[in-house]
Amino acid sequence: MRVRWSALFDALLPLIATLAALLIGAIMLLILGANPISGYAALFEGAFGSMNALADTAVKATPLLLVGIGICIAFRSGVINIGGEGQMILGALAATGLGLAFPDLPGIIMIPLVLVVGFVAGGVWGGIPGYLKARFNVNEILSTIMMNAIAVQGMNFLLRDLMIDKLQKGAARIPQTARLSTAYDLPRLVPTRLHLGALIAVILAIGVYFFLWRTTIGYRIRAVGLNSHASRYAGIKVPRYIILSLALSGAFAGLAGAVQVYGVNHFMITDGTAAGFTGSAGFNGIVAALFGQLHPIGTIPASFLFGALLVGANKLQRVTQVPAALITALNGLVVVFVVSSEIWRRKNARRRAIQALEANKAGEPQPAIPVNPQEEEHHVG
Amino acid sequence: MTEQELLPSGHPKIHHLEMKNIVKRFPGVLANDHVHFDIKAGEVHALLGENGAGKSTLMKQLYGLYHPDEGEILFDGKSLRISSPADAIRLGIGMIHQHFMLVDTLTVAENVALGLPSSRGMLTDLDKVTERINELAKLYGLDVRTDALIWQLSVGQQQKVEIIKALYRGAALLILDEPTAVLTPQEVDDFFVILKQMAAEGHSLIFISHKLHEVMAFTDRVTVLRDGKNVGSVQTKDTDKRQLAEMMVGRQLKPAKLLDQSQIGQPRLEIKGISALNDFDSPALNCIDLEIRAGEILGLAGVSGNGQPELAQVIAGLRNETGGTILLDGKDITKATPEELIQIGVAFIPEERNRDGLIREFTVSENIILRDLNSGFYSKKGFLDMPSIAERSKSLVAGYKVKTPSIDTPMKSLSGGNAQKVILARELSRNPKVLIAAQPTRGVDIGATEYIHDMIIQQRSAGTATMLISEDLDEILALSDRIAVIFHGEIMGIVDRADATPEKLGLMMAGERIGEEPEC
Amino acid sequence: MWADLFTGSVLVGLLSSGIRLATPYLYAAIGETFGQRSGVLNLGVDGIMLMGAFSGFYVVFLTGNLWLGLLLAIIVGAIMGLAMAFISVTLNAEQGISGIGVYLFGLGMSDLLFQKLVNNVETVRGFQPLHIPLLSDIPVIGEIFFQQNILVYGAYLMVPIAWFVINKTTFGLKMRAVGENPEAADTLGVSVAKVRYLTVTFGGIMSGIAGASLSIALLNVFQQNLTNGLGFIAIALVYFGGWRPGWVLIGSLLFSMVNSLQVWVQVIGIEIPSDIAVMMPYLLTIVVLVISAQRVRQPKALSKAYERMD
Amino acid sequence: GGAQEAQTTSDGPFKVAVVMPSAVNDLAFSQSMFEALTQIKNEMGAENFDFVYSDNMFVVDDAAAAIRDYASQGYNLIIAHGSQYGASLKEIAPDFPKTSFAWGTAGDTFDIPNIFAYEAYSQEGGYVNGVMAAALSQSGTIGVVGPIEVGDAKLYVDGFIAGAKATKPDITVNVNYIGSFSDVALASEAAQTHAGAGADVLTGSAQMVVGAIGVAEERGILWFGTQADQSSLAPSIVVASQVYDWTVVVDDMIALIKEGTLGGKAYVVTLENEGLLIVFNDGYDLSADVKTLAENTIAGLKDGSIKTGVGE
Ligand SMILES: Nc1ncnc2c1ncn2[C@@H]1O[C@H](COP(=O)(O)OP(=O)(O)OP(=O)(O)O)[C@@H](O)[C@H]1O
Ligand SMILES: Nc1ncnc2c1ncn2[C@@H]1O[C@H](COP(=O)(O)OP(=O)(O)OP(=O)(O)O)[C@@H](O)[C@H]1O
Ligand SMILES: [Mg+2]
Ligand SMILES: [Mg+2]
Repeated sequence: MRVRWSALFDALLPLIATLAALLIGAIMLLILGANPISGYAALFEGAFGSMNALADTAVKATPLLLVGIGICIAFRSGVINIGGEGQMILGALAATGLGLAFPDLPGIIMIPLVLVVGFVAGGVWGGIPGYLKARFNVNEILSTIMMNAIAVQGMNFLLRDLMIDKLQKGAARIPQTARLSTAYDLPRLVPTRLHLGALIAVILAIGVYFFLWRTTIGYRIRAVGLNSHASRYAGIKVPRYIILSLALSGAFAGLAGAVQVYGVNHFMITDGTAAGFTGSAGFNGIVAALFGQLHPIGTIPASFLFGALLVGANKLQRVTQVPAALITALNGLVVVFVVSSEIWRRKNARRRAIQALEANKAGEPQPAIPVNPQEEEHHVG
Repeated sequence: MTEQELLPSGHPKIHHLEMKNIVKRFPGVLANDHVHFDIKAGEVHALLGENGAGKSTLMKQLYGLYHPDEGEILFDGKSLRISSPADAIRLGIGMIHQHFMLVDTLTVAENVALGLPSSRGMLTDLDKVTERINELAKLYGLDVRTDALIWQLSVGQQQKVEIIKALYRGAALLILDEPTAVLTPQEVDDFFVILKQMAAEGHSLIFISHKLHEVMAFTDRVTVLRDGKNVGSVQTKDTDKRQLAEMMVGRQLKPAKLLDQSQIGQPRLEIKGISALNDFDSPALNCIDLEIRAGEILGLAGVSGNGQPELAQVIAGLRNETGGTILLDGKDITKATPEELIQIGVAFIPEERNRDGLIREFTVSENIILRDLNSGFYSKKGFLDMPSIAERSKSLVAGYKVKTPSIDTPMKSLSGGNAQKVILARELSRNPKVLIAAQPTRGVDIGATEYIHDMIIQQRSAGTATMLISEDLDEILALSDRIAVIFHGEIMGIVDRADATPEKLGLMMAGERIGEEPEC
Repeated sequence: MWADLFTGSVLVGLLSSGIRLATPYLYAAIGETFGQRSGVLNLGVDGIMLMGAFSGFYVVFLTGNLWLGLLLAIIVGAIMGLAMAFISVTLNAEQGISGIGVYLFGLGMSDLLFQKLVNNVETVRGFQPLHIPLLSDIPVIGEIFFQQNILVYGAYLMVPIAWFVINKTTFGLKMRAVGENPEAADTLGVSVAKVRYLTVTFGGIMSGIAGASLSIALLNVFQQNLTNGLGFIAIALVYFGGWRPGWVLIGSLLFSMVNSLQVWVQVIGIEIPSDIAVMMPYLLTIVVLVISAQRVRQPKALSKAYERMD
Repeated sequence: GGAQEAQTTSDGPFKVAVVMPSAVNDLAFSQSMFEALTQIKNEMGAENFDFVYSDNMFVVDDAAAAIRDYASQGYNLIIAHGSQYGASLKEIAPDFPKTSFAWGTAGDTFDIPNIFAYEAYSQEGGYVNGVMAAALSQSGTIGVVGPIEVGDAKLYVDGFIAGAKATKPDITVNVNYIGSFSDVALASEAAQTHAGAGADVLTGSAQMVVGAIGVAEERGILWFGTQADQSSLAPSIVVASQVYDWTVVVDDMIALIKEGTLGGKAYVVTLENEGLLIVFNDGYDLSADVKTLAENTIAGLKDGSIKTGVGE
């Protein structure tokens, strides 16, 4: 019985941690002379308050989820991919380029096509660090950080030059493409902003779960991440799988970029930063993945909640009129609190296993819960 | 502890240390169940038990790495809490750990100096440390290069570093958790001389080993654990190997059977002039010529660090040869990839089980399929075939008597013996043409050892050509049809078991060549 | 056109601005090197830099006292470093993510404080270039090396110090051991937590100084997201340097000089799209690493929390 | 989306919501709008005019959500102060026919009746600054620090070059785009480089130029600002700044909206309509002849006798 409670506690832990962080946020709000109650009411309403709110949350969560499941793959093979920003951009550029080049094909043909192209482009951009790591032992944290910056400049160049909307009125040349053909807009699921991309993301998350735990390639990826020596002994070509997993990781980010363009923006524009386009989904996707225990299925609710936080926080800003900077700081607090709370989950798992042992003192050992989930989950770099 | 009785190492004597009613629970395991243990100054006390019996756990609590859930630890009658190794060290307790506690990227000297106060205060005094190490090394005949990086050393040499670490620090009570598993007979003897001397000086020594003859050789008292409980405690002089063995496994052991050589057949594995480099590109193998016939076990004896792992890796396709060829049933397999070799039927039990042989975080069944994904047994068109994986894992776990809660238990919760059985099950179930078994019973308890030997012999009868690489001469002599000895990467000669004696082999292992020089 | 790049003034410019630009990278990267050598990956550098930059700036803005400003930057950096240590060492939280959290917090908090306490973009009088009597007047050399402000020199001074601490002191030995095999260090009575707390806090202090070097020495102004991701580049440079201060220095200089080179390329009017020029330092860092094909293994315990399996 | 009807209340204050891409205190683009609204509020009084804002809305779909949200709350005018918001407005505005929307800087109302557009001919101020810069430069070299080679910044820079060349055809204008609106450090390094290349007058656009201004002051190089009055940053060397005064635009919008015209008009702020102002820094004593030169240029641009040759 007691065991059940602590299991429930586990499930709620991230929420509890989030609330703790918001509590500190409340104090900051008070200091800024805003009313925390109405503020958080607004946050909740903004995230869940209506069909539209829920839809916006889901839309926000979509790129997080797509990037996140890619992150799961990378982490499982023992590499950390912080190039999500650049990979999203590449995916978006390629998909947009294609959409602009062929403006009047039927959507039924073009939509799948642009998504695939985005997927591939992101895959290439992610595969390069993979190749550099496998072939030249270039650390992927370094190369992905650098390649994010390169991607941004590439985007700026294309959007102000080759891909710019020539027909825009006015004196100032805005670095933006023309609006993509409405025929290519991702279909809306319900009469809200919720688009097909969200559904695709969820399906892919489930797919990636099967990929990692039910296919030979997935098995090899996990093996490589946990023990490269044993993997070689098993006849696995380790470098190949490192490249593959980084490429896949990048591919999902690339898809996220394409989905963002065809599902939400319907054109591309740059303010000179990556975040201007990605909304930092390339980073936040990592957070979502870890909130989801680096498990594709766990990443689904994790992304949704993180998306809710982002959407709701903006609403909070509008209602309380505090500077948006507070929201950024608040997100930081939430992230820190949630990762930190993991320790109690682990302590619980341990206690439960030992209680279970007490329960039936048969002597024959029970299944040993991994003492330290991190051990299993984070083989980074 | 009274001041006047300082040991040469400068630590006060520990007249009587007592562990009372120690209970230690781990997730899923009751590792220590009201265990009693005690030791007096000058005593050498053996702690025996099968893999997973709870020996290391008990000692880790004495050393402050784990903390008892129940029970107390008494120093000369007064109860003390040991909350960390730092405490233990302060109390004059030292420990040689079962799994090397060495920092690969540091030099031998740095590993020894780590954590010790320096004569130069904030600055390291490695030159002084090096001097002192060399003194110790000379004194005890432990030769190691103090400026070598740990990862460059063989397991045997690493074990010596662990010993030096312990001696350098000195301790009133020294815990030795399987310190001899990777040492050669000669080295073991030298080591025992040291230990006897320490005991004579009044140090207390706790000695864990799976090798009963060692226990008989120089301990005063033996305490046996089984499934975390005391089985009993006896004076060494009043007991014998068989009794101890049976206390450990809790049943009669059958006598080792003799082998008839009738079924030995055609040459199966032919190794011709193989040479290779080691991990840091210096020559490890020079022109190895070996031939193993179907149904034959060839023992490869030798002191650790003379090229055994490299040879095994070359055969298994994990290391490129710089010259020579390998034939299997006449077919050239020199350039075959590990994948292909598995298909062709070359089985390999690697020396470093936990690093190379299995993935500790994977479940038992995931480890069973590790090398057979392409066999078609476990997958259909790239998808894992979960039912047949489960089914086959279950039957193998049962068939090879692997003691595990379930096939979904993480490998790391299995003890070494059982882990080894999983590897065995995976490799032998393929009934391979060739079996390369490197140190198959290192650190594995008697029960499991006996079982593993049976399996290897069965495989022999099935016509497998086996290369048994071992530093344990008893094992070599017990199983091999012929015995080759390797030294500095060259074969010193090959003898039939009939006319092989420990002395003869010992000489060859020390570099005496009986065969002719290799011609390449 | 390209020929114009090889005129004296350009080369002098390249060197002097390369040396100047490298300053914040050096502080941050050296600090991060300590943390990573002991096994802690702190991705929060940029956030800590921002907090350091603002607090330093604010003190100078109020009091005009530069050293007081630097001191506060150090204190704030230390506090945030301590926080990161607490999260990653005591709470054993996943390091990469905690770092991102710390980054976001610093990014938002520094901007929030700025808007509430200062509100308008203001300039302050920061550390001025030292005039070292004779040296500064040496024609070219003087201009390149001896007309920088004290924080610039401080950054370069840190390199040999860091090298010495890591390789020659008992603490350095502990640090290397803890980052490679914490369990082994633990069994020898070395407190893994203590070592990591020290290195990560030191890393925070260095990030704080790095931030201050921008806001009260090089730019003398504060603005939302003043660092603009500079802290992440610093982390990349730690990998570039293979956790060795000397190589971190080389990486920082390379990156900065190429960055200043691309500015020159544009300024002297070489026909190349500005965006493409801006890519140069990022591209080159990778290329150089590929060519030099270093085989440095990262600290084995990097980004792995250590807890006894008790 | 489901179109909510918003009651535009004729009684009560006139309510404006503004969404901005950067911080309200960026001393550049966002701040210029923020100050305009603050000024209007002071003129009309809080009881007649009120406004709320969301800053740092650089993520387009966050901004879209904000705009939609403000619209559904019945604000009279919603200003999307950033050219990246156009596409969102095009989608949202039709859902709220009773609400008026404005965006800039851009010239396109998409022929939607409740969308205003506004842009600035910043090339004009650039031209005037260029004229003065050329007149003041002794070395014959001028440096320009730009963010990304687009939009408002590019207009200003091109105007600046035109003005300089018009005054001294043989003058060298070194232009450097640093690829970012926020990299203050690189901006300052760019300024150092210009100085190294012999420039004795500098200008630049966007919020990161604060870094460049610092260098200019340190090196005693003259500076020309734009988007906001930058004199306070370096009183000794800032000669003049082009300032955007959006009140001209917003006041007119308010008037039209009160008459019931909710959009359809594209505004341009120019020197002529005094939405663009050249603010001289009285901290710096500008020689009389250069000042008259500048004033003549302004007059010329106003009456059209001088053309910048940029944009249009
Ligand atoms: N850190 C741990 N976490 C969980 N279970 C553990 C841990 N350490 C040991 N155990 C369990 O406790 C039991 C005793 O382990 P212990 O290491 O004491 O065995 P042992 O007698 O040393 O075996 P061996 O001879 O293989 O060294 C084993 O079943 C093991 O699974
Ligand atoms: N993380 C863990 N979880 C559960 N049990 C563990 C863990 N780590 C070690 N053990 C148990 O502790 C005991 C000792 O662990 P160890 O790694 O020494 O295996 P081992 O079998 O003793 O190795 P060896 O074969 O060298 O003796 C083993 O029985 C193992 O099952
Ligand atoms: Mg043990
Ligand atoms: Mg063992």
